Amino acid sequence: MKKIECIIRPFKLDEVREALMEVGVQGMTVSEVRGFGRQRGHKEIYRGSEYTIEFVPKLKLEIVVNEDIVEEVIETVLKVASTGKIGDGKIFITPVEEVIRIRTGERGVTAI
Amino acid sequence: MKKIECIIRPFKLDEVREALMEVGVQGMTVSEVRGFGRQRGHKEIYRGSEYTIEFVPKLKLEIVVNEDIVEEVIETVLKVASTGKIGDGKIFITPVEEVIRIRTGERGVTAI
Amino acid sequence: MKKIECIIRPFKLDEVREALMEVGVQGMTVSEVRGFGRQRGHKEIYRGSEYTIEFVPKLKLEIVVNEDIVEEVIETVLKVASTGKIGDGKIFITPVEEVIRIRTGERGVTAI
Amino acid sequence: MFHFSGIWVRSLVLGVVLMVVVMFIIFPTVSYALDGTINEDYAAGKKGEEVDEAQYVADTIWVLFTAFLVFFMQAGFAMVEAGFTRAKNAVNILMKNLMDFSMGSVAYWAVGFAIMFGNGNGFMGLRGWFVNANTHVFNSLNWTSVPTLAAWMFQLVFAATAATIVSGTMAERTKFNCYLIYSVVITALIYPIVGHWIWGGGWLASLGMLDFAGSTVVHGTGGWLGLAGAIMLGPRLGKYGDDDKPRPIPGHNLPLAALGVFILWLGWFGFNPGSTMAADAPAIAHVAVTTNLAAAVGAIGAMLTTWALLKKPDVGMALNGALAGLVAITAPCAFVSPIGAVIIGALAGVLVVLAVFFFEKIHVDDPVGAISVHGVCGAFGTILLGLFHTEKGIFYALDKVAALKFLGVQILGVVSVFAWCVVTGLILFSILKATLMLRVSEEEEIEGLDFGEHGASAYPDFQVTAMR
Amino acid sequence: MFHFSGIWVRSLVLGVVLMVVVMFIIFPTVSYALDGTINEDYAAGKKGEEVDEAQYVADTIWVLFTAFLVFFMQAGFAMVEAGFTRAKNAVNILMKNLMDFSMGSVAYWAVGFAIMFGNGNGFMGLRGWFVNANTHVFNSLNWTSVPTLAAWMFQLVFAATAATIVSGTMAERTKFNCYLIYSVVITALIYPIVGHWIWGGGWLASLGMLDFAGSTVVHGTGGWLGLAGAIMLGPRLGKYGDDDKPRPIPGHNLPLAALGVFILWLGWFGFNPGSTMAADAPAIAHVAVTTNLAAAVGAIGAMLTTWALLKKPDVGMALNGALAGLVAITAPCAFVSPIGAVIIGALAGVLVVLAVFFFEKIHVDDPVGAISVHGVCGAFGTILLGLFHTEKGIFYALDKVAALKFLGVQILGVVSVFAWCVVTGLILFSILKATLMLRVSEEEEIEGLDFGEHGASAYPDFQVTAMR
Amino acid sequence: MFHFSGIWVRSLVLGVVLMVVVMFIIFPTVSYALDGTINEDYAAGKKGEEVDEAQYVADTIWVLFTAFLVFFMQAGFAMVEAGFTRAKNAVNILMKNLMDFSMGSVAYWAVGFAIMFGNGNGFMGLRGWFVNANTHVFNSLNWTSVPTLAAWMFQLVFAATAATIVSGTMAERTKFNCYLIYSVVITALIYPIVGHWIWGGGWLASLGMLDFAGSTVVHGTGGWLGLAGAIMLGPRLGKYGDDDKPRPIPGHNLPLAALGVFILWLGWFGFNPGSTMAADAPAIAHVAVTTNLAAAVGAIGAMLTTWALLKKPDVGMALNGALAGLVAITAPCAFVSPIGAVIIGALAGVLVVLAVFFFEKIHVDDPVGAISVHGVCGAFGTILLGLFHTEKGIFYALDKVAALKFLGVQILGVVSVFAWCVVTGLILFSILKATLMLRVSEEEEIEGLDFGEHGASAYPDFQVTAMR
Ligand SMILES: Nc1ncnc2c1ncn2[C@@H]1O[C@H](COP(=O)(O)OP(=O)(O)O)[C@@H](O)[C@H]1O
Ligand SMILES: Nc1ncnc2c1ncn2[C@@H]1O[C@H](COP(=O)(O)OP(=O)(O)O)[C@@H](O)[C@H]1O
Ligand SMILES: Nc1ncnc2c1ncn2[C@@H]1O[C@H](COP(=O)(O)OP(=O)(O)O)[C@@H](O)[C@H]1O
Repeated sequence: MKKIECIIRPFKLDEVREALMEVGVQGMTVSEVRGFGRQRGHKEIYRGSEYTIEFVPKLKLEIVVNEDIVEEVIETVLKVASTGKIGDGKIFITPVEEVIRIRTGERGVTAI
Repeated sequence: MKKIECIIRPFKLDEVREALMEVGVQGMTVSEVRGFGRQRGHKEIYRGSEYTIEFVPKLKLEIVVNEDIVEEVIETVLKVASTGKIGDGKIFITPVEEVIRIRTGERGVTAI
Repeated sequence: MKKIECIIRPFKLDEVREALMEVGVQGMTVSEVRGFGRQRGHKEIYRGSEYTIEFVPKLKLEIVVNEDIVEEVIETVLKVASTGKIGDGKIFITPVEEVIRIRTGERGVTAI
Repeated sequence: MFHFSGIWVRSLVLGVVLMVVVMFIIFPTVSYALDGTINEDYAAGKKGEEVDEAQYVADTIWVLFTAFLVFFMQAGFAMVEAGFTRAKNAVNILMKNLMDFSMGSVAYWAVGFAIMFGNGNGFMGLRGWFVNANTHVFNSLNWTSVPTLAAWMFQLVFAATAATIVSGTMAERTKFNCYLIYSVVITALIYPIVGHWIWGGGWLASLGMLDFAGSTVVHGTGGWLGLAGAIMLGPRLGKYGDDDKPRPIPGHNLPLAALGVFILWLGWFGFNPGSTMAADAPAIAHVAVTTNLAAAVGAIGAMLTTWALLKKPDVGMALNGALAGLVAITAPCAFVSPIGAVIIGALAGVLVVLAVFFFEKIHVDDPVGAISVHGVCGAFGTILLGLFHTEKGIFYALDKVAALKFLGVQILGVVSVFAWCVVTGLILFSILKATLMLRVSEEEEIEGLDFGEHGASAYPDFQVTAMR
Repeated sequence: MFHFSGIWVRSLVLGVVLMVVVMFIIFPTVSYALDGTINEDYAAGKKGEEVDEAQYVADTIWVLFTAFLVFFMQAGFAMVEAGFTRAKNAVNILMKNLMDFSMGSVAYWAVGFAIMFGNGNGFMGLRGWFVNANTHVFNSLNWTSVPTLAAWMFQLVFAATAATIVSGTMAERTKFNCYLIYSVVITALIYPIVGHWIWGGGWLASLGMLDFAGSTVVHGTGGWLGLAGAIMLGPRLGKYGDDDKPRPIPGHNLPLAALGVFILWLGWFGFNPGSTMAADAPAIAHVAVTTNLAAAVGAIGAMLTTWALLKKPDVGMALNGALAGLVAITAPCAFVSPIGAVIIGALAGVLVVLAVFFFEKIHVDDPVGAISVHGVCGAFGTILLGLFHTEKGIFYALDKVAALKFLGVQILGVVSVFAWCVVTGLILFSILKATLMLRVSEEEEIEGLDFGEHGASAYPDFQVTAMR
Repeated sequence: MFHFSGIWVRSLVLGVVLMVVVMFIIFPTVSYALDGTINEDYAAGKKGEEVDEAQYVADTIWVLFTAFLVFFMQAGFAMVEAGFTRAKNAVNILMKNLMDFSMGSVAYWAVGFAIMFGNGNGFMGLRGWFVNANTHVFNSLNWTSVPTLAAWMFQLVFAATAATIVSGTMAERTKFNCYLIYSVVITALIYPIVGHWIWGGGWLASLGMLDFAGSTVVHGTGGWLGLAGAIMLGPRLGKYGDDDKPRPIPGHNLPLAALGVFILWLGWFGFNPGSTMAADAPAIAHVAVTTNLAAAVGAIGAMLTTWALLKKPDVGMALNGALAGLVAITAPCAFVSPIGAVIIGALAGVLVVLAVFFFEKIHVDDPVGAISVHGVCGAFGTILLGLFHTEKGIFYALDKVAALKFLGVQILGVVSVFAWCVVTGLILFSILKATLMLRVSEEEEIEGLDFGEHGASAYPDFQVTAMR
């Protein structure tokens, strides 16, 4: 099993979620994060002075899936979350050794 | 070493923390997340119109431990965090290659 | 490729970011978390009663890098984020199997 | 663009037609009976020639101005209570504060004012339903020159204050429908009867009890009804651990709570100086000063008490201390000297801290401290008037026997109102418990009343849209 | 420590010099022409001996006191609108509310008041620019005893209310520079002309139209201009899905919105009772009571309607219901009985819910419901005065033909104002659209107007410093 | 349920007993000495028959009403300061605003009022401790008809304003105990002495200096004391980078700050029109209008300045601009024409932006901009009165020499108050620094004063319970 971590632009969340549901993703966990990368933060004004906010608001999606659909998930996210402008975000694939469903104690793929 | 990621219901936090301390867990890191899964979000009303909130508030616990107590931690969380209703959450086990304590620079199991 | 997760004291963020940029880190993702560890939470007062807040505010930095600079990143964080007092935080190293840039679809090291 | 289901149009048309029909048939009769001649009130001031015209106008301006300040206390209570409770119950608190005033306005217009000030017996008034301003059935208000409707407006905001106090003690676990019912009963019945006893020419008034602006009438009533409610409900989930020790359940927004206290303090400049119900220049100045001094030292007293006990000055208690001083000075404000006000306020500030600890100890869970602030300090202030009244009080009076008697009457008044409120409160809440459960389910309490009762969230954008 | 670039010093010096020069040359002439003799107004009350001195003072106190309450409605609108919109647009809303009052103050001083109350023809006033208080060109205000400047102060806060209503319907997508321009045009021109028709001795006043405190003059104008604006702008991104169904876009802070409604309710005690522009004791008491009752039942009506339709009592709608009751009673408040007020308020409470659904259906996106509250309920209240006026209304009048004629005039007035506002609004917004785009870019709308228009963030510390 | 440790009961009983004993022994003597005859003040108005009764009543209503509005400015300052500072210091700011008013009430009652208005010499008053309303020792207030206690109430809220301004400039790093001490010293001593000079018949009054409502007396004093404080404290951690350039430290809640400014604007309608201390109809109308216009153009001026300099209209500065206009017009409001007010306000709006930059440059860290708003614009308005006074000002006066002399006196007054405040401020803060450190530890500053000073958190539910 793999964990697919996607850093995306916040306003893309609904679209990504809907597209992923269509390829069979059953669950995911989302958190609000701040990103730093090639996309620079922007200048804001506060009581007459400018300052730079280095971090940009992003969402992190954590999706644990079986190996077989990893590629499909990646393709889907790439298609839906991309705008072509700097700052679209990244996808990281990491290994997951075990999944357990708390409610039932089930383990492995059936627990996803 | 392993990282045990638990997605749990927010109001279970204190119980889980206390139970984990008893089995010897020394530390953990918690973040507020939004979950999407079999447990559907609920309908809310705003100025006379209903809408569905797809994501449910959850907490994510990240607990890095030595291999030897992984099973014990899992059992503890299963016992304490389960209510038997859909939405109790998941546990994901992922490998951790190295742990370093920032204060001392110690590495490995002693740094946990 | 590796993911370097650093749990640090919030007010160290700017310093750490600047130091990491100097060693060539191009991006990172930050989230607000609550930590539990040797550093105990503190007592607060609310309408005349004391209570203990068990969790301490921390920041989690996730930095995905190529293997070759992992050590350098660790050293940098150790140097900048350490105050020598309990609660400075941890660094966890975990494996990353693939990185994809959403904007271009690039994969691997060039996508970082 | 106009694809539009007919249901709204139809229901609108139907509604209008129905209304018009009903109006033509029922309305004129009822309306004439109730207030058909109201316009004649315009021709002449209520008291005709007897009263100096300029004074009559000044009195009315003053009473309405202060009534509006007291109305604004609704916002103050809403902010204090929302600030001192959890985010997941904030909508519920706001809704309760909005609706108790709204329902209360109707109830006090239809019934409450008649029971409180209408001619009747020593127990309650029996005339003046729907406040027909032209019937002369409010003899107990003859002492004020202002139009009956101005008096009603001023008294309404007092009634609403009594009702809204209860919402604080019963916060975070009471069903919304029960809340609506009991707040109507309070404004229509329980509070006006107390009011009649003391302000409407009832039996306590006859005995000579004094409560200038309502330490007991308003705040006592609210506080003790809240006590009954808190007892019947039991503490919130998580308030007491397995060790039976109270655990604080922190509110979610202290800046809002502080704003609320400032608004309440402002409102009290209507509450007390307005209770002259006349623009009596030296009196209103005096009352404003005693009110302000008591509030100030109340805040100082509570702050110092927490500083001594907890090693840090606690903001929540300092805020409650200001309110405690205000509540305690409400009965005595016109009768005591500034130095009397300072002493009363300071003691109230200390007392409120002890009272909060006391109620926590005995497992009465009062999320915002309203029982201590309004009940305890209200009683305290009413009784202390027996000591500090600059003519009749024990510390001043030359005839110490009369002074002791006066003190006795004050205590009797406090005890009677306590008994009346706790008993009627327990009965009322028992009925609600038996019929409608009174308290929300455990699940709903965990998830928050905002969702359970209103399907809402106080900060909805932070949940959904912030992610868009 | 004082390494200091000379630019500030130089610009300061330059500014001062410039100012002094300009002053000495231009100022005295202009100033004397405009208000050189103003100080004489101090010597004698505007109306000289004719008016009772005490009454004159009382009237002025009353008008200023109520004007200040109405001023405070600016805070109420700011909180309601900020609360009911998203966090990312909060600074923009606040800035709009601040600036429409600021710009409006200048515009209504220079131009608006003259057009509204200056002597002129049936369509508009033509004298009294810059409100020179010593010229006698405001005949339409002769009925009130207060100094001209007090009248101006009171009327200004009304004009600003009309302007600020529009900011609600056009929230979250309008360019800030366009907002500034159209709010000046509204306060200087569009609103004063409506005001002249009905309050300034214009053609509707001649026909006998009654609008005591401005259900139509103020709220109708604001609401219908907002309608024109919302139509020209189109709905916010994401308001309508592919299925064309409206999707709620929840606001970010209901406690703020509730605070705003309480402030507005308070302000209405200035708005309606102050519109006597005289301390007429029975009248102001009566108006306070009808105003309060209508607000109360408006909230109840809207709450019950949502409870019936959605199974839960909705806080957003209950808040809007209180405002709906207030808007609807604004025209009739002095002319109807309390029971009339209760009926008008209750119906407005129901109506506002239906109206909100209606506008959502027809793709008019009004983030805070201002069109329904101010436009629809304003019209509704103005027309219902034709039924409930206790002398001229159909339900009361003995001469039913005259009553029908009166009702007709009320309807005519509502329709005329609607037409005037929609037409001028569409023209104004079309010009702004053609020249300045009117609406922000899609990208800016997603990112939020706070950043796009002001480079700001409403809660900046939560973003940056909270991480330090 | 009643397992209850006896400590509370015992301490309660003990407290009561102690109190009663103390009362019986000490109280009557002290009390009679201080205010035993106060009640006679009720029989007759302060000035007996000389004054028209109706006017006397109207004056008192007006003074109290405006005093209450000014009191509400405490809420405004609390919201502005809390909004413009970081979440981690919000409780501390709220507590400071609550306690400076509370402590100040006592200090100004015991000492301050006597020093300011009591009979004495040109430097300070020396009679009237504890404001015994029956002694005739306040000759400098003879011009107003209102009861002494009404005058005290009105003057108290002014004193509290001066004190509370300082809390803004010293925010986010001052120890709470030091704050308490210096705010008492300010209200009891430093401010009343300035007040005596200008309003209490002191030396500047004798020279003919005019400051109608306190641009210099109140705002200047607050601002310049704040300057002394900010200098003694040094900038907040992180305010200046290694490059010595100022870095903004954004506040945490702009909607609160905006609400605060609206409340302050409302309060100013008490501050300025109330300073007539009489219901003088044309004067209060005139003052309301000049006040409002100056505020409006102040906001516009500051907005346009930031728009020009930064390419975007900045909300924080626009809010400060409104306050700048209000502060600047406070001295001249009764003496200048509307057009004069517009010019003064507009210049103040520009000036405040430049002043903020200036103080940032010279390393004076003023978190909310209070030195610029209150100090600089207060001085500016006082001096400009020398130009725009419609009788004595240089632009109007026929006798230009007298006008120049008048301008000179204004400048002298401003400079003297500046010197007095900076010198006494530096002494006071030096003593506090030497004895109590004045500033919190670096660690505490990073963690936030809310925790360090009060063990509290402004939004505690978001930290703990939101996780339950
Ligand atoms: N090395 C990295 N490790 C972790 N997160 C990263 C890394 N680089 C980028 N990110 C995340 O991805 C986001 C987008 O990256 P950025 O470089 O701005 O644009 P792009 O991916 O389009 O080149 C960043 O805001 C950050 O959250
Ligand atoms: N595939 C997944 N990847 C990541 N997180 C998941 C996944 N599936 C579920 N979750 C998380 O677990 C939570 C509970 O899952 P859910 O399906 O609702 O209930 P249950 O685990 O009891 O079957 C979700 O809210 C989500 O946060
Ligand atoms: N076993 C663990 N798993 C995950 N996070 C941990 C663990 N132990 C500590 N942490 C994180 O590291 C932070 C610092 O740890 P702590 O024990 O307080 O201090 P130190 O690392 O200096 O010994 C904690 O607040 C928590 O967020």
